[in-house]
Amino acid sequence: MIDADVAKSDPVAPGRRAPTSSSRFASAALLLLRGRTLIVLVALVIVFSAISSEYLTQSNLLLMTKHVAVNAILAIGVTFVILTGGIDLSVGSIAGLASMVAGGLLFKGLHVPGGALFFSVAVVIVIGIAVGALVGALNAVLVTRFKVAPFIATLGMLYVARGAAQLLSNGGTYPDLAGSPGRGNEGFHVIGVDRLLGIPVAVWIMVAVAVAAIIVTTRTPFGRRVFAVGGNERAAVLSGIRVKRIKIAVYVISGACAALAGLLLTSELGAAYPDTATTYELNAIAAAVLGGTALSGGRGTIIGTVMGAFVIGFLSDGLVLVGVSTFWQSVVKGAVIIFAIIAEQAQQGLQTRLAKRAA
Amino acid sequence: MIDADVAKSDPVAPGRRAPTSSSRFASAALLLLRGRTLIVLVALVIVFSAISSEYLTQSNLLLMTKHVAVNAILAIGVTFVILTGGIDLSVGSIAGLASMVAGGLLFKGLHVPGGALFFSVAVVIVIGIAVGALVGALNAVLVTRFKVAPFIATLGMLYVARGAAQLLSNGGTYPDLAGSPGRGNEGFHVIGVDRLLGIPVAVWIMVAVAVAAIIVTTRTPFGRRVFAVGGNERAAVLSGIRVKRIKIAVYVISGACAALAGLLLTSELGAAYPDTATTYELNAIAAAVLGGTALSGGRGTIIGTVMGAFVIGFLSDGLVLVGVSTFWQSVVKGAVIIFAIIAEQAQQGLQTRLAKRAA
Amino acid sequence: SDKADSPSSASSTGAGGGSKLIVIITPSPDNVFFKAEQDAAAAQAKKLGYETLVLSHDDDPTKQSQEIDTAISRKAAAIILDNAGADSSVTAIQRAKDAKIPTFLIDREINKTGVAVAQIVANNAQGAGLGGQEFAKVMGNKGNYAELTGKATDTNAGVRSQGFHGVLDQYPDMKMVAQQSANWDQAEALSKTQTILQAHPDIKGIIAGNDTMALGAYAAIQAAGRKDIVVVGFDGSPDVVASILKDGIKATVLQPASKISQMAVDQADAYIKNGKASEPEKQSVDCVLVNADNAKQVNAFAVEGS
Amino acid sequence: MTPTDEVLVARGVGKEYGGVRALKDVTFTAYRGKVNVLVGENGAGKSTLMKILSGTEQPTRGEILLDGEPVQLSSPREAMARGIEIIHQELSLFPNMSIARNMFAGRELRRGGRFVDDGAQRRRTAEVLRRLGQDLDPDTLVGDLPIGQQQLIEIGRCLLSDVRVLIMDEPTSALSNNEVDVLFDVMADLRKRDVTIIYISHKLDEFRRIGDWVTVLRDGNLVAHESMRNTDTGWIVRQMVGRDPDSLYQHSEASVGDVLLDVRHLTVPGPVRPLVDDVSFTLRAGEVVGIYGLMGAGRTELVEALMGARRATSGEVRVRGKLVSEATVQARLAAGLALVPEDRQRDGLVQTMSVRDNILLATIDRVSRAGLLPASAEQRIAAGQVSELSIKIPGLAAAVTALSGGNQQKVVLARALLTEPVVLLLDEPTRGIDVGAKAQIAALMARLAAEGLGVLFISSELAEVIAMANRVLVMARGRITAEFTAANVTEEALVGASASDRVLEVQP
Ligand SMILES: Nc1ncnc2c1ncn2[C@@H]1O[C@H](COP(=O)(O)OP(=O)(O)OP(=O)(O)O)[C@@H](O)[C@H]1O
Ligand SMILES: Nc1ncnc2c1ncn2[C@@H]1O[C@H](COP(=O)(O)OP(=O)(O)OP(=O)(O)O)[C@@H](O)[C@H]1O
Ligand SMILES: O[C@@H]1[C@H](O)[C@H](O)CO[C@H]1O
Ligand SMILES: [Mg+2]
Ligand SMILES: [Mg+2]
Repeated sequence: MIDADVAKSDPVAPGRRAPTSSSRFASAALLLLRGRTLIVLVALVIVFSAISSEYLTQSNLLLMTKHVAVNAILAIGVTFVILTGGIDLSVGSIAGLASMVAGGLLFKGLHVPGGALFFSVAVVIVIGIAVGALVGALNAVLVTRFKVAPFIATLGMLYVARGAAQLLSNGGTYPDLAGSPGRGNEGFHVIGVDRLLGIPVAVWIMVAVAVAAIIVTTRTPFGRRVFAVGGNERAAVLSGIRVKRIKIAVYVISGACAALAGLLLTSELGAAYPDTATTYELNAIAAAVLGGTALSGGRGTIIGTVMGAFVIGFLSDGLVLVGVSTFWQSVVKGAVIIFAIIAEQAQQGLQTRLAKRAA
Repeated sequence: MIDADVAKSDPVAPGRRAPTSSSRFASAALLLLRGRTLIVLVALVIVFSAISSEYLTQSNLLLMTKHVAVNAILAIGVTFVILTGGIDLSVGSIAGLASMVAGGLLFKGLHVPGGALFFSVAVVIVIGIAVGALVGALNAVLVTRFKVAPFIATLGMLYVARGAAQLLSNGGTYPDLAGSPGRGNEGFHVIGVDRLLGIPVAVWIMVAVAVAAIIVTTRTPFGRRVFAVGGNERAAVLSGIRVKRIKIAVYVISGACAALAGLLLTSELGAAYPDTATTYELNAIAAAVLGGTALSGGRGTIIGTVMGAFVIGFLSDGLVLVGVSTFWQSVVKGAVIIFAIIAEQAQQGLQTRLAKRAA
Repeated sequence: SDKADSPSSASSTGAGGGSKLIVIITPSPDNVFFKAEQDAAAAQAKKLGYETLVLSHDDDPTKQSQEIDTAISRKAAAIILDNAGADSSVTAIQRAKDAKIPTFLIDREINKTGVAVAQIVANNAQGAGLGGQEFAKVMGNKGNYAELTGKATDTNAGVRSQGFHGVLDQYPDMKMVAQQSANWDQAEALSKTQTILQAHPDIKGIIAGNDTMALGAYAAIQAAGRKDIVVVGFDGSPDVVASILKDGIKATVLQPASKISQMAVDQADAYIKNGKASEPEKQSVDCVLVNADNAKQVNAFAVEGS
Repeated sequence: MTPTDEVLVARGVGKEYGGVRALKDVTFTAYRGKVNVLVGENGAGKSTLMKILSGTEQPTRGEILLDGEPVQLSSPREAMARGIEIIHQELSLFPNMSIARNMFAGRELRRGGRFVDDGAQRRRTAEVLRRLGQDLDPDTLVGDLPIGQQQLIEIGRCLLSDVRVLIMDEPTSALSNNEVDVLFDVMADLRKRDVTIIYISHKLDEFRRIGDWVTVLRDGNLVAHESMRNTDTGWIVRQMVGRDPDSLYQHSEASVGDVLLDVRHLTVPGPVRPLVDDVSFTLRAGEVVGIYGLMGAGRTELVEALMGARRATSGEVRVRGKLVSEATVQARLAAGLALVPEDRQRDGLVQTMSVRDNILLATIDRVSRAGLLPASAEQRIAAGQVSELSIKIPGLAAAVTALSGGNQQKVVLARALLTEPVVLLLDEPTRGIDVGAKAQIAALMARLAAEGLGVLFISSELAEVIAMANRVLVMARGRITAEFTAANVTEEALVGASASDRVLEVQP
């Protein structure tokens, strides 16, 4: 590990020497840090496989991963917001709104004088995501322009967007999103139902979103600024960072991710209903925090968040699969969330102690 | 602009000002600060009275206040936690659990070898509140001993307590809590249904809880320390404040308040079902924040929280009363929450400008 | 005996399962009605030698969809389902069908045929007619009243409301002054009824789309000391029957929930054995009016001797 | 000294943070009724030792003796119970609470056993404030106070209780000369009452005035322990840095060139009176200009307004002759201004980020290639700055919070330098840093000036301003009240102008 004496007594050396040794140390630490959520995940898989032989089959893993996709995408978006020190409680409602917008466009089209206009599935998806981004932008305006606390701004938006989703259909469900050749809007099932190379398209989408988010957070100036804003907003301002822009961007990203998640859900379900994704915000935030994102901002990784989503998803599905009663499911889910975090603390403690001994 | 973001708290009255004038100024500011939630409330009442003549009747005001009582009590508990910089998402579930515990004790008693033991209503209420306090203590242990972030600890507890509530009856409802003379457990309706001096007992209970909470927060060393912990935890430790104890206390208070709220709900309904108070946590937190409690801790008042609960309750009931559809109810509720906070900002701005001019 | 605290009969754990597993999915059992459904279905399945997995979707179609996926993963022999949405359940049931798992719907219909093997529901239109008539009768064919409707996504809510109005709208002196959805929920019904009572203190009756809402409405009336207001529910749940016996709630419409569950399991058993449906897809079972006259004979969603 | 005079002793104390050995094997003694001064370079371990003596941190090894008895100080609370109070280097106050409530946090005065006696708390707070020469309202929110007054509040807290040992970790870093005088009076008074004081400071002239004993730490080791009488400044510096001190401060010898910064009639509004009141001045290439003034003079507001971080209601700012009308941090950075803020914890560091990311924060766009950040370039550039400024770090990926105060300051400076400024604004750049590092920063300022930059620095230390500046501006009540050149500046003149209400008429 680090040779503290050298690092301290020779003021010039550490600058030259440190990069290699210290970055090796840092990446090892990072690996461990990510590792802990992974350990919980592996533990889950082991336990459930021991109980049910159906758990660790390829088809069940794919199925569970597909279920994870929705929450992972929501959680990735929310992670951006949390990294800046904010929170987004509206993602579940945004998913519901995007679902209803897309569902409405597919099922009954856009009302125009003299009839209804139908769009291709690709356009519908883009519109759906744009609606999410727009609601995200509204959140951002409330937070940056009107200085409403993120918790309350997005809590308000939780109700507004949900109400809007209900109003779109007066509470009704759009039952059939298959589209028709005449309207040129077939194929919505592709994103939520179909497979590509044997793997559900939804999983591919999750992977794409995750990879993009990882690159953005770790390798771009924007990503660095997101962390800076969350770490110390005043210092960020004085470093020339346009804090408002960064905040607007993260809420827009969160809204867009939420909308995408809503569309995946809707495609899978084949129907759009206004209560889609109710209370999903809590699961998304839980995934981010399980994955090591600090709610105070400035700390977290996308990988961690995705792992967190896997833990929650593999757990929920596993409990259903092995036939645990609904009530126990709730208890166990809560307990695992808590214990995963405790395990994290314990391991970090261990890590520190190991580091000390090695030094 | 930037300087606003930097929030260089323009020292409003830092300097060498005469003690009297500035403390007078401070208390005037405080009054205004409380005032703004009151203004929103008054605005609501005016609007609804204009639409419906039934809104501003004594009986409807009493009814609405009774509906407010549950959320206000939840929100008062949560305010303690938020003041220390924490959050409690488990209050809805705790209310549900306490409801089921009390319901079970009244309906089927405590199973003992050879039969069932029944307790008087007073004892049942005490047990119910104790259960809430206990769950709160569990939250506290997670937060203080295991260093789990409050959001995640109480989110986990949200699931655990709800699951426990369901397990108590295997998901069923305890339909009849009237008790019987033979068992000596009649009278549970007193707290949720009856009136004292023409005012619902639930309202008296809310008033009692609020008064106690106001005294505790403003006049006792414990209250001071709650603010200190939320204002700067490190400084609190360095000042010799037993931060852990303070935190344990606030979660216990929150749990006990939640349980009390659950009991009121249950008494009013005359039945205990495990989904009692689902998602009420969001309303409770919204009430606290509407009332001016800062989610970052250290700032807030009980009066403000109670006002916040009134705004939310008078709004929801008003919308039902004037016959607004459920979907619009959701939209309007969200919008009012957001605009109340914006109004607060605007007013604070105005206040600062006035103060400047006066100086 | 009371359903509410009877021990759980359901839920099997353990590996394997395979073709001897029947998965039972219903809304939350905090409504006794669904609890009865679960218990009856599980008991019948056990009797016929099946393993059971009892799940609840809490009226969330997405959760239901994931539970159906699990049934597919577990290679269930059949699914007994009280669904979460007439439209939003179709795809998931189709998915089960594609995986060669037959679904038998109980209590609630879906808006598509040919997907589930059977849709066995109470005759809601007929039942609502009975409820409406009884409500009018107790009201003396006149007066203002309020209606509490169920979840908009549940066809039953609409069918029942129509059924009520099919009768009530024929009485010129009966006027509906408020209509609110309480989403089948007891506490929501309580709070909304209280507010409705404020807006319309003159109402003489409340007709509710199910019994949990009727109980909530009745609690509000009691608290307001308005014993003069008539409440009529729908389901025939033990709690409401008990209330009828105490001259509280005036009437309810009993849905033979246990019987429907048993029918579904029997038909599933037949289907598993023969590979084809024994009955037509759409089946409905008539409801029975319960009031003070016959309340004593009601037990576990069945009227003895009828 | 007899053993009975040894009140508090740390015997063989060591402390490790992760892999960093902050203290090795230190035996430190504090004598009863004396001012025991502790000095050393940044990162020498002074604060760490004090944290151990005050129960804030636990030593990895060694023991603590109080009145000759070994004691376990496992929390600040226990230390307080034994009469040990500490004023921490980093302020630890409650910004959300009033002065009175801050003073009594955790030890509230009670009335009727149960309730807080706010009246009594206010009265005693007012007494303490008076003793500290502050005429503040006890109900003022601490968060609204400037940092210097906050430091005084922190000091005031320790005067409330029956303190036996008072540890002061750089208590004067944000205080004006007047306030330092007041503080020293208070300390003398405490000493008379047999209170033991442990005093950490980087201000040599200051602690020589008050200290009885001096202990020097270097790299976690105790290297010297002497009665103050037997020492002189040169000896102390030698002990600290381990070699003969160079001439401490360096004057810029660069020839003065074109006007780089031209400020005219700049005004920043304030609640009572303008914080910056119609300020005009110029800064030329090759110049190092100091701004001297008392706390609250408005110097911080001036540089913040220049940087676009604070709204100015009127005035013009020209950089290299070009009017920079846009008052945003981005525009000012682009125009060539860079600021090292006064309060590095609040405005400088991103505590959640590594040393590397903190250094690169303001120039991250320049590092990126095709929108992405190449790790190698980040590493190279950050490492370059670390060695350029001799920042002592455990590694570039280390958390910036693990650095000592002075090295944190250098990280913020490194960030500003990477923006390649034309004009560098330094707000109290030497606050809390050791003599060696001060000399380095002075040398750096001189070198930058020689390279053609203009350097504007704020300082509250007379000696430092006089030694480092080519030209000194004095601010009082938001206005520039005097201007001196290196040739005609004296301490008396500076002090006089800093208390003046007269406005200097500047001819631009
Ligand atoms: N929490 C910590 N984690 C890791 N290292 C630490 C921590 N706190 C201090 N250190 C390290 O311990 C050493 C001593 O730090 P300390 O704060 O005691 O120095 P100091 O003498 O007070 O310096 P300064 O004059 O700059 O305040 C430094 O190398 C510092 O980096
Ligand atoms: N003693 C005081 N009385 C009244 N107001 C004060 C006092 N001290 C500071 N202020 C206010 O706080 C503001 C900020 O002070 P600040 O300390 O930032 O000024 P400064 O000139 O940068 O001094 P320094 O950086 O040396 O502390 C001042 O402009 C003034 O309005
Ligand atoms: O038929 C059922 C019952 O009436 C229940 O009470 C609510 O849901 C309906 O679908
Ligand atoms: Mg230090
Ligand atoms: Mg300053």
